Amino acid sequence: GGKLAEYCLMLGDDALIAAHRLQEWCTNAPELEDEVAIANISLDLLGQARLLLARAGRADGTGRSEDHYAYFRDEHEFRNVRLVERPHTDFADLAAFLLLFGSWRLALLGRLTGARDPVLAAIAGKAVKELSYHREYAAGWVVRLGDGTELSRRRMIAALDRWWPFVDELFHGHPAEIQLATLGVAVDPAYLRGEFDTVLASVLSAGRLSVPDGAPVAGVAGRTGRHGLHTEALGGILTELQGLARAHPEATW
Amino acid sequence: GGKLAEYCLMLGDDALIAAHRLQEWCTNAPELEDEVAIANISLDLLGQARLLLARAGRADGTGRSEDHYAYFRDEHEFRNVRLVERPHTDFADLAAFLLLFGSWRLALLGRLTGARDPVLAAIAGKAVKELSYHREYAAGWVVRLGDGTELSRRRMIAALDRWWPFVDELFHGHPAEIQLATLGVAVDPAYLRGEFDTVLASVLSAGRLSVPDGAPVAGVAGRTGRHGLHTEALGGILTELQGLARAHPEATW
Amino acid sequence: MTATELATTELQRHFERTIEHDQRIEPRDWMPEGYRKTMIRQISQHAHSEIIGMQPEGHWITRAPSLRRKAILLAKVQDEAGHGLYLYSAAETLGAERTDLTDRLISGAQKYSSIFNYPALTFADVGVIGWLVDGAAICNQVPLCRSSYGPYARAMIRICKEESFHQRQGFELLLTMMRGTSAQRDMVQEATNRWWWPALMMFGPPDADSPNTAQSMAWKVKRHTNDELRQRFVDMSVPQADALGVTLPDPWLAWNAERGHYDFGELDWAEFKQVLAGNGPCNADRIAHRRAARDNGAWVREAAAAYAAKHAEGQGR
Amino acid sequence: MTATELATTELQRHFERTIEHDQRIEPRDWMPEGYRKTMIRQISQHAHSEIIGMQPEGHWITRAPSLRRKAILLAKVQDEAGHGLYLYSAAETLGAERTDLTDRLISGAQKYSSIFNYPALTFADVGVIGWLVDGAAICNQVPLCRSSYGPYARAMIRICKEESFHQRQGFELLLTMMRGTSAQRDMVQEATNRWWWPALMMFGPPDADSPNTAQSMAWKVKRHTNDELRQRFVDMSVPQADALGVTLPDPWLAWNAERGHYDFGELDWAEFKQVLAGNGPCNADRIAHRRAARDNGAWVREAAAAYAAKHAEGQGR
Repeated sequence: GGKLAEYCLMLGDDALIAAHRLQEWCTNAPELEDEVAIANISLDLLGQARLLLARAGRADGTGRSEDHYAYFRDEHEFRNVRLVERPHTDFADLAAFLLLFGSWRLALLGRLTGARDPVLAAIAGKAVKELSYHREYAAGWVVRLGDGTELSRRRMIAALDRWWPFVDELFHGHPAEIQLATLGVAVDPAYLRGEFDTVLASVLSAGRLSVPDGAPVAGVAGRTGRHGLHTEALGGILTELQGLARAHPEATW
Repeated sequence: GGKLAEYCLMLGDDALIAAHRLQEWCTNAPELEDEVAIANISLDLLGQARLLLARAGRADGTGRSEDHYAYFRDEHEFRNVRLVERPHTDFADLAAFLLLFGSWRLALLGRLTGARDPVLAAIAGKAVKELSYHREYAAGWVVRLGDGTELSRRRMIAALDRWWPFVDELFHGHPAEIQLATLGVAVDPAYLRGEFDTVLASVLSAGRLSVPDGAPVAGVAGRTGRHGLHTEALGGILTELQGLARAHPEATW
Repeated sequence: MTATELATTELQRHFERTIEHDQRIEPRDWMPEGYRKTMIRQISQHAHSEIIGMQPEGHWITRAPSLRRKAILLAKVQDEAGHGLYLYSAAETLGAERTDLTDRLISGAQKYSSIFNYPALTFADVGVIGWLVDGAAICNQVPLCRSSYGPYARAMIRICKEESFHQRQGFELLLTMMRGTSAQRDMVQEATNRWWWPALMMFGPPDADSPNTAQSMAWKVKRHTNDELRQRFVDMSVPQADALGVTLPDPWLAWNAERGHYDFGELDWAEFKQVLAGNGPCNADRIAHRRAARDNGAWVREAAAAYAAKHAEGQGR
Repeated sequence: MTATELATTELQRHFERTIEHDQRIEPRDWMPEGYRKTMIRQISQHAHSEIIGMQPEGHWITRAPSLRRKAILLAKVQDEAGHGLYLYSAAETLGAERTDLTDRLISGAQKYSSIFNYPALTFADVGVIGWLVDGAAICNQVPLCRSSYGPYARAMIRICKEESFHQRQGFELLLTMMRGTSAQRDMVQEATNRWWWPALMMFGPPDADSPNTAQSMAWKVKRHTNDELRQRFVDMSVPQADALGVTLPDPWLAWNAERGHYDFGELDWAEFKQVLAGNGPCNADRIAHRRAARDNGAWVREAAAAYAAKHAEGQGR
């Protein structure tokens, strides 16, 4: 029903917006191998987003298309966590983002493979393989940058510090999520924290890095990304993502 | 008639797009005094653009508004020279741009004050005072950066080199311009080169700088900005400029 | 009592008399160190607020949906830079330096108005910032036109005049949007929902938790308590919301005939403290942006200084 | 004749026989220095073209108007990075180094296909690049699958297969757009007008001005002359344009029954020379973008090297 659709939008928007930020790296990566890897990760996430948004249109009975959700919703209708919309300042930011996001999403979708909605379970099953690779790729760079040169180490630490305030939000379920979780349809993200912390601690220690300790960033009247309350960065993404499609609402591409 | 409207769009688009690039400096200038000055220059140019676009709508008899032209034309319908759409890499770029653009436009509008269209002449009369200030502000910075530190000098030279290939285009009139010029309605920009070169030589020598000597950048099959053939940079500007207005075509603001 | 102590007492008495008679302290006048420090803090935090306050609106300039609104917004943000300039100058009359104050802003040693740590997410936010945020600022600032410190009081007179103009422009944008499409009306309501409570927080903590108020009122650098000003703002805003046709997001909001004021709900002081502690939705972004502007401009300022030095010495060329 | 000279003559004869029998030269084989240099130049300029060719399309990925088109375009640009990788590897079998080749690209010592110095201005350009630019590339490249240099020939087989796929995708996008709104049709026509002549220039100067062709054909690293390939491309494209419903911007274009080919107008060789000389519409931008990527990535590559060195030595941790 409507709650399942809402949940698909949450997971779909996370993937869609994260994929967009990765697309910004296209032609800007430090090596061709990374060019290929980042495009690959972005394609995986874009694929997940398309399946999830399409599922939302079937679950809520409207039959709306993936493109309807991606191109014709306004900012406050997007349900992604704020983490995915933050800009990437440098390559250390990218690596840190992928490690944090990938570890969290892998834990989440790993549990969703056993969810009661067979479509969601199948999407999760496919995604888990992809996310394992994303996490591995990210971990490799976090370790190399953390334990590379003095400069790379400084940048890696700064990157982790920049992302950290947005990590807490990943584990605070929206009421719709938590309710669906009690029915076995969704995962309450609060339960993912243990796995996440374990993975993170192990990767960071391999890179001689510490877990950051900055405070979480507040929402507005308790509302954060899952409630449609975003950072100013999302507006820039949507302007770019939606501009052409909205300029030609009657077109087919 | 149509030709006059076309000409107003050319001069109006130059101002509109130049103003946009200056707006990007907002909250990013090196000092508050420059913050105020750049906003002021952008406001002046925006004001010129509004008058010129509105004049286009009356001249072509359609009565279309300034906003129609600014927000609902596609990229190839914009008639600005390519110079104004190029991104500003750093503050030296801004100073160089303002000097080149301001000197050219001042020479152009200075002659237009005697044009046969009284509206255009009046717009030019007002603009000339503004542009004198823009040119003066720019010249001050070009000289200070050119004759400041080693670093500022290097950046100033690099900035002039980056802009230079787009300067030649400023003096190649579009057939519509040249035809109107023979009627005393427009100015053939070829005649501005002498004044432009004199001003530039004097400012650059005060900053111990040389006139760059890079070759002009080609068009596509001879078409350049005045023919609606732009660089890839204009697409990014229009996405940002027009996105919101196009998302709400029925709205009034 | 030594001669110096005697002189100081005399000066102190003169200072107090000046305040008492509602006359103004000028830069050349003797003033207690506490007063000087308080004024530097107040003025520079006000200056910082103007500068940081450019950011939430500033990033809508390039996206404004009509050229008229673009020009209005650009002029407004320019005014804010101008306000920052006067205010830093006023602080400099007390011996502070602008670059030093900027460094303190960036290091977090000095604060700015908490409101600017909230995001401006739609173009309706531009209107609501004008209506509610500038409205609240005016409530706070009108009494400061009678501040006991002369340069600040004079700056405030000019600033308040411009702020009122901005507030009317913001309100007018919202009126236009409310008469537009339903999507526009929704946008205004949604922005109002987000900004209402943070605007009320602009008046600071409740009087009971505001330890500096008494001294500031004695020095006549503050003329009303936080709660008084907050009430005044609520009373002013409710009929404006009605005129616009938006609902203020407070189920407790109701006219209290007995008090002759509107009652209103409890503010989320936990959120307020979070924002003050640097963990609001945009604190880190605002400071990072300001830091980048300072750092990216350093070579330009150095070049200007080098040029000036060279030409002062008659060298160069 | 010394013994070394004798051996070289022997090797030279073996090399020539291999070429003659349409067998392949492999990295371990002896080859004349001229052949090695020519192959390094040809392969690395091809690699550069793939990498620079990512830019005009790449900046449309974030703006693609449907998620399906976004995925297709992202995958295509990724393939181009992959092609760059194989080709640099093929050049490395001849003793070249990737970082050195990149530096030559950025310094202008080595070229890339002139076509990528034209701007991609609308989303229709993505389709037209697939249809015409990839189409022309395939005409150029299919014969290279029989290049005498083994690693290059094998890379080309894989690349050509993927390019054909891209070409069909580009054509399919254009077909969809031509069946869409009139604004979309205009966009396709306008993009076709811009890309047609530059696509014809991809085959290089007229045979009369192509001094290296004879040696390259003798070495079987080139199999057809520029004008032969250009004619083949025109003959192939005209019916495709008809199928799409777009007009090719050449008034001289007409079927010549006598020749069994399409006649076509004169190319603007002055523009071609401008672009080759570095003054095309996007030359400076393309190189500046590639330089920025190289420079911004330097610290990352250094960190990876430092990490590898540390851990190879058993140090660190």
